[in-house]
Amino acid sequence: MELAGIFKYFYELLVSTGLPQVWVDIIAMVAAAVIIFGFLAVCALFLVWWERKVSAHIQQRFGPMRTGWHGWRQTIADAIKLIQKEDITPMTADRAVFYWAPIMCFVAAFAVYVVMPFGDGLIVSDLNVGILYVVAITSFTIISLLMAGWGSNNKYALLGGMRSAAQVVSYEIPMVVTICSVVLFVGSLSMVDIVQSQAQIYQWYIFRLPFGPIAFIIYIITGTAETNRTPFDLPEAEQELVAGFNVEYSGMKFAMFFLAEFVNMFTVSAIGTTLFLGGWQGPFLPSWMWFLGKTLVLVFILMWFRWTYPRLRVDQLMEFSWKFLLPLSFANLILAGLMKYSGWFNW
Amino acid sequence: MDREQLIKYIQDKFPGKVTLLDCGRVEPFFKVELGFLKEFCQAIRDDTTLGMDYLCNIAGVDSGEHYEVVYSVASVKNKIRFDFKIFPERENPAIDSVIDVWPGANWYEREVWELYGINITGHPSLKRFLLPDDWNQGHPMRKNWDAPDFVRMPEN
Amino acid sequence: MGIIKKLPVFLEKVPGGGIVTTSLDYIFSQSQASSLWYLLFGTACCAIELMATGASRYDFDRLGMIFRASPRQSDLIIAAGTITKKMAPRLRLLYDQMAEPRYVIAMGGCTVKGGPFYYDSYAVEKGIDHIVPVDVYIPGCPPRPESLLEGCLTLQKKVKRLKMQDWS
Amino acid sequence: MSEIDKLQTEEFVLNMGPHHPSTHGVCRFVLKMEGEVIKDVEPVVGYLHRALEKICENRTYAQIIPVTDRFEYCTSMSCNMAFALAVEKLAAMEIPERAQYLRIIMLELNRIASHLIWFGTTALDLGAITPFLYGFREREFILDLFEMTCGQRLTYNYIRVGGVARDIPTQFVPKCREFLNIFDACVDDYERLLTENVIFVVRNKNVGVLPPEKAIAWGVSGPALRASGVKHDLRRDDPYCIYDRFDFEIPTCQNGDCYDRYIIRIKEMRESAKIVRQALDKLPEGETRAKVKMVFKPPAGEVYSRIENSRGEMGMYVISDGSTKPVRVKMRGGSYNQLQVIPEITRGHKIADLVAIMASMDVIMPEVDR
Repeated sequence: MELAGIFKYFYELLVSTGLPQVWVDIIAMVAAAVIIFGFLAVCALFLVWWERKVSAHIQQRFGPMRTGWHGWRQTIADAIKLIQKEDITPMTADRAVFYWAPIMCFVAAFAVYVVMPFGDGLIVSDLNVGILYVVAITSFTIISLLMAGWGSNNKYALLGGMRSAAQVVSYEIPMVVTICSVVLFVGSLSMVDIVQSQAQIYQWYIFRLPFGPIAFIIYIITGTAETNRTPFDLPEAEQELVAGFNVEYSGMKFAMFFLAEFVNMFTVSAIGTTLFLGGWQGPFLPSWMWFLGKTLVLVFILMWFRWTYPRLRVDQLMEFSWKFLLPLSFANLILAGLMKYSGWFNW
Repeated sequence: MDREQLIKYIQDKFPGKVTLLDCGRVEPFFKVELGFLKEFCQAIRDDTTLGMDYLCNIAGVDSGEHYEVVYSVASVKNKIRFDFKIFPERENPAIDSVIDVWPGANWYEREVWELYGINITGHPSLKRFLLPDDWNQGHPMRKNWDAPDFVRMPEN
Repeated sequence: MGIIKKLPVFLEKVPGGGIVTTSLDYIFSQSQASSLWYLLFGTACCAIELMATGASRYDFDRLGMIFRASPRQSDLIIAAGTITKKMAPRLRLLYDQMAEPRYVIAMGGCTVKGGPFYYDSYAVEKGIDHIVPVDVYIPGCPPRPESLLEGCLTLQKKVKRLKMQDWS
Repeated sequence: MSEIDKLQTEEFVLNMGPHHPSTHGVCRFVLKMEGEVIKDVEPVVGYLHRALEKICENRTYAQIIPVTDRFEYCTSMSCNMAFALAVEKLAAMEIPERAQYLRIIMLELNRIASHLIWFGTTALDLGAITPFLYGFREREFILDLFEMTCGQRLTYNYIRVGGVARDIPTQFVPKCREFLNIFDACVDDYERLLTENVIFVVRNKNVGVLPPEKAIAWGVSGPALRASGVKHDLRRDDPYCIYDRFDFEIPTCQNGDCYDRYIIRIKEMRESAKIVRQALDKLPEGETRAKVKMVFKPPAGEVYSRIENSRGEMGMYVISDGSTKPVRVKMRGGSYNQLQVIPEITRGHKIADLVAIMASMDVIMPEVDR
């Protein structure tokens, strides 16, 4: 069962009604936005629940048990509760900045999915600058964190915001350089092209690049740093900065940050799947299942990190990025270029 | 060095200034003259036979009639321990600070100052310590202290 | 907050609106009750029992209760441990910073009535109900994790009875 | 004058606490910072000042034992012990053999329980949440043992003047052995989680270095002092109870940084288990409490007695005037001096290091505030 066929059928049904093309496009776009939003909302809720269960079982507990079977309704209850909570804006806060920060975070987290290849033909828009767009949009999250830190007019929040800015400046670079090494091999920025160039398992870039596994590990590390998760969760380090940038947020605004964090985690895993693990490519099962399966495995690895490792200190984080990851990723890029040029590994 | 030797050593070293008190079965207690405190502490710390480099405790005492401040000192190196007391005056009690000798005395002295009202001359920061910042009910560890909302345990 | 509070008043006038109101009440109060995030607020002995209750054997997470470090995001203060006169204004401040709806559990004898420090202590606040409104009292010094869980279940019962009109 | 010169810089004062996740209770730090770097720290204490000493002045000796429980609730047994020991010294009491051994078993089990709390909170403060739950998992075993002995999980009121409150139940010894058998493997587990974890090591090595001379001068004791390389343990140097009959090591380290303090405590847990095992082997039969009169009046006198608690030297200074109530009880806890020395060793570090140092010192606030 390929979902792409179903969507195509509905699209053709829409065209056959004889509406002008502009209206067809608009309706299709809105429908796509709604579907993606719905999918991601459900996905984020599921991931929150899953994270709680994973953490619980790592720690020899059960996690949520009393709201539904093994607590499946737990995050829904949390979401409904957060909607009901009073929405506090501190008196000294910079109101506009404080108000827009979570919205921006939320929007940026969702906007990436325009170019996400969920399956064979399941992509909203196959931009020819796909991966560049992804890199650009994911950095938006940081601006929102900075806004939240500044707008709250709270010292802890400010420290958290500043930390996140510093963190992203240092981690974006090795990430982009690593992505470049993949792009170099593909010869295209389009997400669909990237996926299609790794049709067989030996063509996956984790195996095909000269130091594929290392590139993949660099990507995962930088991805963890991008999503502000342990061991890089400095912006919201609970034990140092209470709750970091979102210390003053309550109710719905906090829920936005909270959900955006999990959407971002999914994003990072999905991009990792696309770049290194062959995206939706795979035998027997429908393509979207392969994509989801691979992504969830990566998500699980991110969760595993979180519940195992302590947190790095802020200067050590920088040191690790600039002194270790950056040279390594550049070396990887240079080697990839040499390989591509010389024609080796060109299977 | 056992108890008898220690008593003899200290009494020989500081004749007239230090007297033995009969108040402990195990460790010897001495009484030190009020003005002699800082000098005494310096001496017992720098003395090689004693080497009292470790301050265990400073406790203020209000026995009802007089104030006392008890210093418990020990030597990590020589494994000796003893206590000594000084008796500040009842009116305007004041003692010298021993922070220069043992920096760890800082908070103990602040506590004595706050709870007993014994002034510590030479202490760098005599600020509110354990009690609330807006406390204005005097020095609660004194025996005759009382306050409106202070409920005593009923005798049964 | 405002709209939701007016909603039942409006719905009452619509025929059949009562059903909507009561089901909304049910959903809202159930979700509130099963997701009581507690503030990480422990001062003394009871805090250790609070930690133990959060740990593997008793596992607060089963009830959907997780801790938040920021008062803005928590629904519940479990006042675990002695509140001294110096600490009392801070407790009030934390309570004020919390978003409605908010609840307080007084855990342990000290927070209920001063506990073992009722007599002869010049520094202990004799019961936190002088400072913040308390929903559930849990006696004990310190209460066992089971009694804390019982207290939380009692609070859940109380929350589940809540209707939209009662929201402040 | 360019734009940049006109900018003014302000001192960034951060108020950390009294309600803050990593201050272990209710300590407040006023930090003067330059960006993330701490220029000065001022601990503000007293948020848990419960006037225990004033309360003790109006209680009989038997009534004081439960009050001491609250002095340091992570190791209530030690507090009971310190006070009972002081009064026994005052009254020159003979303690039955079985009581002595039971005391040792309880003290050492309590030390393990306390170190497990420390282990959990340290990992938590550094951002690792799972070790916290592992530590508490084993702690529950010990609490079960205590509970079957005295009926409480945290405030035991078990060690009394003249012995212990009651004999242990029959299941205690087999249960305790069962626990000791699994415990070494558990400690291995903890070590696998943290000891060689790269992040944990870089967070702790060379952070908060406390040289031995400074440690002694500031009155630091216990594991923090031994981490600086001073082999000072009151169980050896000033033996109380019957610690001189047991064979155990006193671990020391050289650097005195946070990592060494971690290593020391992990080793101490193993040593404590060793002591408990020996005590269980030698446990004699007999009375568990010396004859103490209902209206207990120790002779007039003063005594300062100290024991080695899991956080350092715990001292009780008791003045008796021969009546049923003491004139003065002064409690001294190890955390008092360890919190005092934190500003000294924190200057120039980052805010995250303050959290690590605070955790490694294992400061617990009731010991400071009382």
